[in-house]
Amino acid sequence: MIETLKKDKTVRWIILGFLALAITGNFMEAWVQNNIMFGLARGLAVLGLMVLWRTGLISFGHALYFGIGAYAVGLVDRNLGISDIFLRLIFAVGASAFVGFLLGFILRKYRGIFFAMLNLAFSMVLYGILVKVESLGSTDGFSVSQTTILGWAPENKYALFAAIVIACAIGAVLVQCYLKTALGSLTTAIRDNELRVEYLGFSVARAIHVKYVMSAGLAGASGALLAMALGQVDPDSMVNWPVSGELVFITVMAGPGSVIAPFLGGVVFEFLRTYAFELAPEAWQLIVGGTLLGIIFFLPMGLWSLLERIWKRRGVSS
Amino acid sequence: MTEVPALKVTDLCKSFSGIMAANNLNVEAADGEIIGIIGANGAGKTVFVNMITGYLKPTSGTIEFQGKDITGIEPRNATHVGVCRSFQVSQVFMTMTVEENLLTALSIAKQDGRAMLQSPRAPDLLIECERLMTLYKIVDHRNQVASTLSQGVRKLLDIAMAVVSNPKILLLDEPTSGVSVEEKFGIMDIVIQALKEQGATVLFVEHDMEIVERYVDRVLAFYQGEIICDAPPIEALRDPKVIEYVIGGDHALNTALSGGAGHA
Amino acid sequence: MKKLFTRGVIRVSALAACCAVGAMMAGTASAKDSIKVGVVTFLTGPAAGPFGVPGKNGAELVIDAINAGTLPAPHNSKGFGGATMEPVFIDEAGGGAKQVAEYRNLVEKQNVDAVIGYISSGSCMAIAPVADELQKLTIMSVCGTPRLFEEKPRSHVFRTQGNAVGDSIAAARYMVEMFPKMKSYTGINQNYAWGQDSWKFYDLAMKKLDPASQASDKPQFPKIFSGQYSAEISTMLLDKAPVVHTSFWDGDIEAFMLQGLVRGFFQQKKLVSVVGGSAVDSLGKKFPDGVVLGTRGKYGLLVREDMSDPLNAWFVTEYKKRYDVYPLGPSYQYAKAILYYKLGMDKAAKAAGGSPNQDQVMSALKNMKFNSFDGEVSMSLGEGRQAVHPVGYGITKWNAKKGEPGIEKVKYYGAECINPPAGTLSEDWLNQGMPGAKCN
Amino acid sequence: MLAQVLTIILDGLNYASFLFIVSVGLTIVFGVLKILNVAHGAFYAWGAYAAAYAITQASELGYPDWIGFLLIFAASIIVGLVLGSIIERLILRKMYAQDEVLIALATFGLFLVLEDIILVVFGVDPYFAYQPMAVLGNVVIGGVFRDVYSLTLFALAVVVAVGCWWALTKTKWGKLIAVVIYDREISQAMGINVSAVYLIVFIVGAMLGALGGAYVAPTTSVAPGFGIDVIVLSFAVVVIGGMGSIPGALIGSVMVGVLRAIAVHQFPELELFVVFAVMAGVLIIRPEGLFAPPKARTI
Repeated sequence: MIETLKKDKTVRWIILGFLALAITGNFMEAWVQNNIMFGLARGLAVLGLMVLWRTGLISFGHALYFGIGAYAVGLVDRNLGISDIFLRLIFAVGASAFVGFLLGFILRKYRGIFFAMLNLAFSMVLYGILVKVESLGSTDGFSVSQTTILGWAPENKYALFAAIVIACAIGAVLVQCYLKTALGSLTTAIRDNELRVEYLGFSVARAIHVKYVMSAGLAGASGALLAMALGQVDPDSMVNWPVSGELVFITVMAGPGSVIAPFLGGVVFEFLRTYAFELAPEAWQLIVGGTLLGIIFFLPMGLWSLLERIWKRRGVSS
Repeated sequence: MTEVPALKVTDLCKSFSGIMAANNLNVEAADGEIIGIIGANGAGKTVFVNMITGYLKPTSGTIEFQGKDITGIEPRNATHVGVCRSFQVSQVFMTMTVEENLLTALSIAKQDGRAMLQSPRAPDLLIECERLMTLYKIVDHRNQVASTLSQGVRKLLDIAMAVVSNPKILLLDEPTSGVSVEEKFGIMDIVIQALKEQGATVLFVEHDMEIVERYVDRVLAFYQGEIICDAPPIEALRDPKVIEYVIGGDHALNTALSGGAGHA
Repeated sequence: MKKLFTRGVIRVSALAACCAVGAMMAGTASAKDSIKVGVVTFLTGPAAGPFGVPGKNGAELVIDAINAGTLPAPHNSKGFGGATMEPVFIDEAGGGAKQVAEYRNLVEKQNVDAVIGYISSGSCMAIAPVADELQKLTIMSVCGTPRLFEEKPRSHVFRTQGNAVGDSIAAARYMVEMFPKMKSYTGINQNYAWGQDSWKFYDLAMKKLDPASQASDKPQFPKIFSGQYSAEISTMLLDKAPVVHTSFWDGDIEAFMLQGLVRGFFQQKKLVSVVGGSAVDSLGKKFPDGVVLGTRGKYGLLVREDMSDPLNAWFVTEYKKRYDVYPLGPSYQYAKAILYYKLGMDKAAKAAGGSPNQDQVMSALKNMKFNSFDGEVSMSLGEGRQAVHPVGYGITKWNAKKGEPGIEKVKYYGAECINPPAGTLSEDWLNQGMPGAKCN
Repeated sequence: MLAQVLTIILDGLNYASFLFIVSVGLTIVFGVLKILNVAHGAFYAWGAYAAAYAITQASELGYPDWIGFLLIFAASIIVGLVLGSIIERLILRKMYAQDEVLIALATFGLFLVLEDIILVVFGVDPYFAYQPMAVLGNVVIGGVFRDVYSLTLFALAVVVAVGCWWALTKTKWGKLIAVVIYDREISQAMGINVSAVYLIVFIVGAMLGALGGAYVAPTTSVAPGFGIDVIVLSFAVVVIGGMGSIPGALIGSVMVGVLRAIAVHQFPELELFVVFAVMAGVLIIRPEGLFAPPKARTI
């Protein structure tokens, strides 16, 4: 496995790219650093959604796991005073993956729009609870204290930035490894033909369950990192349905082409929103929604396919 | 033939909201036997295949495989015990190449956790894939995406994928449907040749009486959910009930017989 | 065709990248004689019309006047410590996490000198820790939750609006004085910090002021911006309590009033609206008479006719002239926050003898007492960061002569009558029975 | 006690009527076009704005208050016709071959765009078009004042339900639609103008969405963000009833409406939770919803 990994071009690109990002991050303007940090954090959730999408499934409710991750960080901070990034991530990923594991028993039977909608229903149940329960902060949510790394409280955001870059790189490499295994190659196989997979002797439900738990864990990590980067959790920006919509939006915008695409997509989305907000504070949704439509129409395989086309053209002409 | 039969079906019934799609089916098949299943559309052939491979649960009756009861088994468990099938409409991974299709199938067929965590391009799998592609004569198409294959080649791929786990019993649902007349015999030659090498018991659903006559040891004729004839092909194809309900009239009979004779 | 399109996309992306770089560079430049301030208010969503836009208008009016030096004396010096303010307006709609992201962009991308604004208590609670972390002077203008300064000490946050405790105690005092026979009360409040705190402190104050009074066991807490209150209205109509307390604001108060009106709600129930001022103008003649109404200070309907204070007179006149409507509570609140910033800048500039740094401005702002458009404001709570000021209530009565909404029996409660002394938590003070409250 | 039960039922039915009118359009569009239309929320908001604008203008011009009822219907028809035909012809028609979930995402993009165009067209100030509600006054039922307007909402829901039932089962168009629902390709082969059926169904769906908004407009303040909560609510109703089923939408609305009313009266803190818990519960037990329409065999 390690041998094949060494040869894997994508893994090399991930390591190089994220390393470069981690280094240059220190010299970035704070807001650029912030946007990249938010974008990468969101990219982790998108990565999980991309694995599901390759399997032929789209979830309209992954804000559920995103929110569980974020609230897990908030709650262990508020109730147990845990500020360490590793502990926070363990709690967040553990909680979201566990819920994903439980709900997976139900969801693995569903496909298409039913899968999308049942996820939405579950995420809205959590939203309904969070909004109404005062001890969980209701509509306001609550703030999250600064993150420490193994007892060290960094003075500026760069440490967290670097940590997020590393976490995302690890996530990307792991998912890439997974996709390269036989189990991972079942993603396309299941999307293409479930019946055949069953008759080859593999339980489609179980394969989907594995992917679902994985996507839940990734979304949990994503929400946790974003909560730490923002220092705030609340139901409307973490759990409500437009958050799920946004995640799917980024997934489609990025395209299923590569495990790097979700991070690219996340960062592009963050900048798109920032500029839309600045350009037209009264009509920023118009720009975001218009972009989404444009992508679905003209780039159905996402931004990544555009990059691939450019690279290919270069390869041919030179 | 004193040992237990490879497949033993006893009093198998299946009804869909009162309509009997399978009525008291009793079949035995020995190791290495090749059996043709014939019948008009809606006679219950595919229902029979679907029940044996676990796609449909029978209403009553039992299915035994090498003496083990496999009634109502999940499709994937049917595969595990060694009962595999192909499909009337080829069920392959349309966006993958021929090679990827077979590699995916092979890595699943290995049935152990370690294999699933390996790359599907592991050396042993590549060798096995090469062998299958050669055996089924699809090696020239190895890098072609399945959706662009001709019907015949796709059928071959479909069958090749069905045999990756070396099944003891293979059920082929209309292996030549949708295939051009010129290709038919070529395909069946390849398939039967390959399967004989494996020593598998084969049951295949077929409309073309020429093919039935040429390749099978025994014929099961279906009509309205019942088996109306179970005999060697020469006998079965002359059975008046089979002629009336399956082959349909003198014309068909004559064509079938003369065609069959011509090839024989 | 496809090729052409791809090429087009590439060019556009390249252009966008150039713009991005350009914008980054532009963001960093800022001259000394002008300051850039982020002004955050609702520009979209249901709160934009009744709160966000009046707030923005109030801010714009006062910023322009200060830049030109046309405010009435004693605030008629030009500029903010001599500098001209260039406001950057930002939308407050969306959740707290989104606000935090936008706040970071304001501070780190736009490099503003200060941030003024925020209407929702949810936004304020989310922004405060980030403001302290980024060490950017931030003046909250409208939000009301007392938790802002009672949960944690803040280093860079100020608030020029009195908190929900004062509003609620004043409401309770008014009810006990004016309607002593109405002993039981229920409430309908939004289920977030503002609504929860408003109800909690109203309830506490009523219990202390009139031990015989009793709260309903089914106060309603619908989600903010839900807009449909038919079932809630039924529940309260079935409730025996004659008094209904509400801290609804934004579009919700108007929706609630409209739905209550046709169901005879206001003939059967005495409504105490802590901040219903915005609905009075938008609903006009439809707004029922007899509602106990507050505006969270000497704002809006309460002081519209009162031209005795020159600052208020100027504000009402100029606002009406420019926007053709009367200023509402949020207009005053934003104007006040802007004025406060100006006074701090002026004082700090004078002390420093030039452009002051942020620390100098903050120490000038702390514990300041000043006269705003709504009268005297004293930054006496929260270690000199939280304002107290009088709060008044009245009873609505349509002014048929002028064809305008009117209000009667207005009573003001002084800052020290409705706020705990510095250093005491509001809840403790109320539980102790409000010792040392100075009412006249 | 009795009064309270009666009140809960009336509150529930009132909310159910509102939900039904909004969600029936969504379910029809899903049944025929197989599109989960997120932009339905935008039709709702557009209907509300158009009606509120027309009513306030008419009131300022001195027309009698009852004219508002005409304007409500006129506004919904115009909004449905204009937005429905533009969106179906220019955008959705090019997408039918795509994955249904991707189309749903495209309608999410449309929703965002349409929401903000509202701001550009109508501004951020809220509209109050209370005239139609005020003119009908109130009546005492179960010891509680109820507004007559809400009761007419109930009547409207019944009219819409009966109308849909009649149109789908008794008219030529209804039969055509049934055929198209059953199998898109076969009906095309039979010479049915499927494209026209799609357009008309989408326009009708849009009109019903707009009608929901327009009829609700007089009861509330029509402000930006009007359509956002309605989307998931109507999703819940449609999913509970079975996507594409009109009786399903009816039952779903009544279930959600009554349960919510019970929650508001008895357990206010469960109000939001209850809707989606029911949705999740129904999906787990019967994923196709309580009344799933028949499906053509695909194998």
